[in-house]
Amino acid sequence: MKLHEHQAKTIFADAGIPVPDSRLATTVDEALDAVDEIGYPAAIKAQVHVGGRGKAGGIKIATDREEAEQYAEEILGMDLKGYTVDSVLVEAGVDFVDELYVGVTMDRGEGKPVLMVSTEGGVDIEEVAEENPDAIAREHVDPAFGLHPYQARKVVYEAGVDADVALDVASILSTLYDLYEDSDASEIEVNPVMITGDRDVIAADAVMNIDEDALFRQPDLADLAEESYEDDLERKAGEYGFDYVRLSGNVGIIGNGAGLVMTTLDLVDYYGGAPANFLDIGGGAKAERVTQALDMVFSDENVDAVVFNIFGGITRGDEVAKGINEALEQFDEIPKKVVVRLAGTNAEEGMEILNTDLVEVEKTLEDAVQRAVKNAEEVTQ
Amino acid sequence: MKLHEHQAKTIFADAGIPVPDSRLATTVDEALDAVDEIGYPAAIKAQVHVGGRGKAGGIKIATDREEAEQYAEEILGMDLKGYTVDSVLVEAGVDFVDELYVGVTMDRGEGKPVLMVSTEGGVDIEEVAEENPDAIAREHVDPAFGLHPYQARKVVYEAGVDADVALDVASILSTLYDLYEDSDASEIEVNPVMITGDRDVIAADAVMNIDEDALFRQPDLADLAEESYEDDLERKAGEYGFDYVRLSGNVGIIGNGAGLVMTTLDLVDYYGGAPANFLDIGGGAKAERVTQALDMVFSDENVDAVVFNIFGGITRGDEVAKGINEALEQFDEIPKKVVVRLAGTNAEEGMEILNTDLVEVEKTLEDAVQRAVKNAEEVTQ
Amino acid sequence: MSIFVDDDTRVVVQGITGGEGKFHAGQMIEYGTNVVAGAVPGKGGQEVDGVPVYDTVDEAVEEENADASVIFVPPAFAADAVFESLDTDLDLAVAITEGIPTQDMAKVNKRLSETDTRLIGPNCPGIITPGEAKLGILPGNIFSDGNVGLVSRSGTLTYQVVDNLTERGLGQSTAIGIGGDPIIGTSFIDALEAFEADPDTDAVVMCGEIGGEDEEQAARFIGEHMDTPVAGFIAGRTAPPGKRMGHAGAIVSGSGTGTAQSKIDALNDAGVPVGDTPEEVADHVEEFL
Amino acid sequence: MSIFVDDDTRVVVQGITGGEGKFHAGQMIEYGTNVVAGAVPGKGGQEVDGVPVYDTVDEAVEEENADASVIFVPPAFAADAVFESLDTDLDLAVAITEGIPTQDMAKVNKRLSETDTRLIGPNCPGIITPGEAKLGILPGNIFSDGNVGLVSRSGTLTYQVVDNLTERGLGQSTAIGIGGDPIIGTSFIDALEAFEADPDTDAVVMCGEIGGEDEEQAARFIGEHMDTPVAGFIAGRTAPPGKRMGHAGAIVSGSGTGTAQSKIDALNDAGVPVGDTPEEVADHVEEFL
Repeated sequence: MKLHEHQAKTIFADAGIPVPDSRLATTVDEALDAVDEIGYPAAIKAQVHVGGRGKAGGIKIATDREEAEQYAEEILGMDLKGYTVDSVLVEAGVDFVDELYVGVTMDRGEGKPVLMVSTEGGVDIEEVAEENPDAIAREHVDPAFGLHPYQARKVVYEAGVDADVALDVASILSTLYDLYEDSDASEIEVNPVMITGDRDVIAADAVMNIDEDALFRQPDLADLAEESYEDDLERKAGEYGFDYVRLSGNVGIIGNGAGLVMTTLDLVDYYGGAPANFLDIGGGAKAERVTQALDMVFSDENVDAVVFNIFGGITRGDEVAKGINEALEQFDEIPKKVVVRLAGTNAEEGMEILNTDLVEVEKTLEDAVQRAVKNAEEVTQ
Repeated sequence: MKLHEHQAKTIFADAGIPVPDSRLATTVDEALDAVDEIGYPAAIKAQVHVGGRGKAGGIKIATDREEAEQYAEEILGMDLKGYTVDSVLVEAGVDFVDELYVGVTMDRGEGKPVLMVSTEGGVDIEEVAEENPDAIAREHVDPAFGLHPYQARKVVYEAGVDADVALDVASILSTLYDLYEDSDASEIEVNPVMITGDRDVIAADAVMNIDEDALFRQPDLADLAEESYEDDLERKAGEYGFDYVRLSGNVGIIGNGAGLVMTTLDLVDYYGGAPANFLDIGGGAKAERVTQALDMVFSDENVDAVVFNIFGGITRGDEVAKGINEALEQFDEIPKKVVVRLAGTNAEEGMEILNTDLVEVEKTLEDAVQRAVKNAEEVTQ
Repeated sequence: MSIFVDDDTRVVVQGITGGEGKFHAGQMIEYGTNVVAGAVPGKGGQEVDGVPVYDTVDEAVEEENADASVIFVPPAFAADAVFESLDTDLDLAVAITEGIPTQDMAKVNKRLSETDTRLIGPNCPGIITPGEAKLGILPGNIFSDGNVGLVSRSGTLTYQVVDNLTERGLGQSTAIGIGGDPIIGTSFIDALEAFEADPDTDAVVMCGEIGGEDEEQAARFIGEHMDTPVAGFIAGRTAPPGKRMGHAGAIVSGSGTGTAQSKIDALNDAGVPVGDTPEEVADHVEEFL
Repeated sequence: MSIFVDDDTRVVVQGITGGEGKFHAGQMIEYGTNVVAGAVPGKGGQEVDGVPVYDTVDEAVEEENADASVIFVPPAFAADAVFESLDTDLDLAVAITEGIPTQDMAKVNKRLSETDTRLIGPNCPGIITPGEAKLGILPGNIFSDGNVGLVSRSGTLTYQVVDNLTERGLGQSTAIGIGGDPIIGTSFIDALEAFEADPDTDAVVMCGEIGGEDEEQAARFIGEHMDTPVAGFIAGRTAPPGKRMGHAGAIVSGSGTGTAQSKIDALNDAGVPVGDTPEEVADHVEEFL
């Protein structure tokens, strides 16, 4: 779960990490009030979960009030890679002479958190990682002991950070690690850390990704997550508790189990269609979950046809069939054609229950997907 | 550094461990006010750092106001193994049906904290350990991971604690371990944990020993330590920052380095004397420390003669000699005879500086001790 | 023959008195698994389906000689349950629980490096040796005894592939779901190594998915160390970068590592045919045998 | 010959720019110790007594091939400094610092079980191989080259005993102060084992004190595994129970374990004569040789 920049920066500031003075604004007037307080230059930054905000026009530097107004108008409400910008962070511009990258993430291969520092900050760190991996210094942390302070220093010196700011950067990195642990983050990143002419060290950006599986013990962050949805469908999926990912195609996909749902998406693509979403109803779903899942997919106006693929282990085919019937019987007209394939536990019982006036039925995964792809094609033709 | 029972119980209560209702009282009137609030039966407990308080008459149970007054009068001001009782804890009597022992301490052989639980609570656990070691269940904690909750349960079940209170006891034990870690304790012990007829679990006593070496990061506990001295000499040693232990003999001992000072004590005993104290002035002591050390030993009215034994490594013989001269020159008459032995770094320079009108000088440890023992004997004869 | 579990395996079920634990303990017993004990704090002395329940894993081992555990414990308490089974020196612990915080698993991973106990999972369907023992939630009825080993990061995808195999009469030696989390106990390589050493496994199916580099490493292992033929499948070809596809571990990084293509390429380089559909995987296995 | 350190030992001094570190680094160099670097965060690029200072131990190893460290770092930061030297895979780390919290040392102790680096101390005077190398704060001038090994929990008591030995012309192969804390890196047994294996150590002096059971264990080790004769001394015969006698580790427990008598008995049982005075210890050694 990714926090917004302004949320992460508030957490940073509370932990004692220097961040630029900033205000959140949802209207142009608020943005102007903010720059009046903060002064110029001021950065106007779109608060959306999109990589490369800057390049996409979501970050502008205003040097006077006129520019501030213009940029706030431009950015607020703009469409950034499919997301509407509802708010901007108005932030004091930092007069920097150097930019660093610092981050903490989980190295899943090692099964350990890893600290990363690079003097090539301010650019896409993943490009740096690919083109010049030696430019990133790394230090693994033993998760049983937690961070030893010397490790933060070691990785900062190894990265070649200037001696006169090295201990300040190490101190920020230590604090970031504490936050990483305390907030069950999966990733914390500051890119760039700016070094000013006065040799002050400031976190100019802030990325925090929280482990969704740990939200049960992070109530404050779970609240922030609520504020952090940017899409009505994502919000709905969050409320229902579904694993859901929205995609750009028109074949809606519902299934049980992440691997099987991914495979269903892949087959839609393989047979020439385009998946509209990933939706996993999880194990042991009862009728109600099935109804909610269909509601989700029908709510997506991009969806032209649906494939419902269940391989029952804990999940029982008859329960699923009951849910599908219930969900569809409420419609006078079924909004989108639904192809159902049931296999595994109680699949035969389910097939018998299914109201075939409302759905199409296929026996194999491959056939079901092909039929749904065809259904979608018919709608768009 | 051992906390008083009432201090430890306050910490327990803040951490959510059930303790009996109690009030601290320094006068009989306060004690009576306390029992009036708490009711009967009430325990009147001397707050001194002495083992076996109960047997020595430092704990009494009052069943009415008359008894309460009588016991408070008896206990307040009493001499308990050499310590004067300044305050009592007045505590609600617990109607218990069972007593347990639970504790957390450092197993220095293993270099790991160890949880201990026994159903033979309420008696001297060290006797239990000796006579029936199997009656104590033990579980070591890996200090890098800290306590896994299952471990607290495991040791409680292993000890044979009744099933209906086992999880409550495990929960107390978990909290004790958290306190152990958070407060840098060297030992936390509850003996007894009382089980009431209603199957409530209550910490009826509370022992907390704090690692003195960790007080620099435990400012609140360091403040409690201040309140916890029970002897003017101990308090003075604390203020001076000396390692000091008061003993019952009459030969005052000053030296540098724990092992050498202990050896000096042992030799005093070996040559027929009785050491009055352990006083280590530490490494690299300058003249001022020497003066303070002599002040300490002269303040002890039990001391009849002094031996001052220095083997210089970092400590310089000339500095020590200077300090001895300064300390003694202020007296018209030296209060007790001082035998000095200097060896190691700058010992010869020190011997030259020493004012032999004020002190006696010996070349070897053995000779110095024998002379001091003789000096002490002369005083007592 | 089989790997990791067979009908001698003596199983303790952690969390046997909970809804899921109770249901699946029953299913395991019905399948013929040697379930000798349950372990649930505070429930010692009870019985579930005739199986005695103990307060601790330690007692279950002491009293019933359990040598493997299956863990059905909610995420908040699951890491503790895993530590308990690792510290009790079982041969095997199978953690079914989905949703254990990753930082908890990093600590478990450290502990794993200090013990000889094998952990399978978490967030996995478990392991089955058809006709002998089932530790987990896999639907026993779709499996059949045979000589195909199967290892997969996904549960239902495993069932799909097994179904395709079984339909063609291709039975399984052992099938293992290693789990969909970023940090897991048993890796592809661990399972492949065991299958390679198992004289009665004549072909292996490996079902991977996006995220991490386990499949790439497994591909190298296959190329260098395996004579047993392996057929592959990789789920998540259409997954966008930066999105978690259900499994906590199924995520293509922003920089494009962990993609399906990278894994397919690595497997192909190691001579492993990768099916475009589950049916095609079964085709490949049929060709091997 | 010697154990643990000799004139090939390449020493990095952690905390070399502090008062104590600077003074003793100078003393070590004067003694002839091969001090190749200092390590102090934020002081990289400086020099102390001609020794280059680095920001990290890692750099000191990289640039100067240091293989041992001596730690003069205040208690609050000392455990971190020990971890740094352990994690840098030095052969030896000697922690002089007194007053490291015991729970910090418990963590260090765990890390020690995972590394091949030897730790001596903390709260110790260090180690000296007379005429070759001195790592720590021992006064070099009282030592002389010879064939008596010495291991002790105490600093000044060591000097006392060494003085008695040297006065009689009994030189030392190596003398080690293992430290007076409850949890230390190198135990009596570690040192005794090394002395036993050292062809040029012909007798050993072991100075113990109250607290813990190291001496008792060492006595058993001597009885079972040592041919080299050992003379003993135990400080703290007159210490009352429950009181910390200066050293954090020098405390007789309330139940009476860790007493001097228990240690003396154990040593006597192992055939080790225990002196009543330091002079008597020297007498015993003289008899051995």
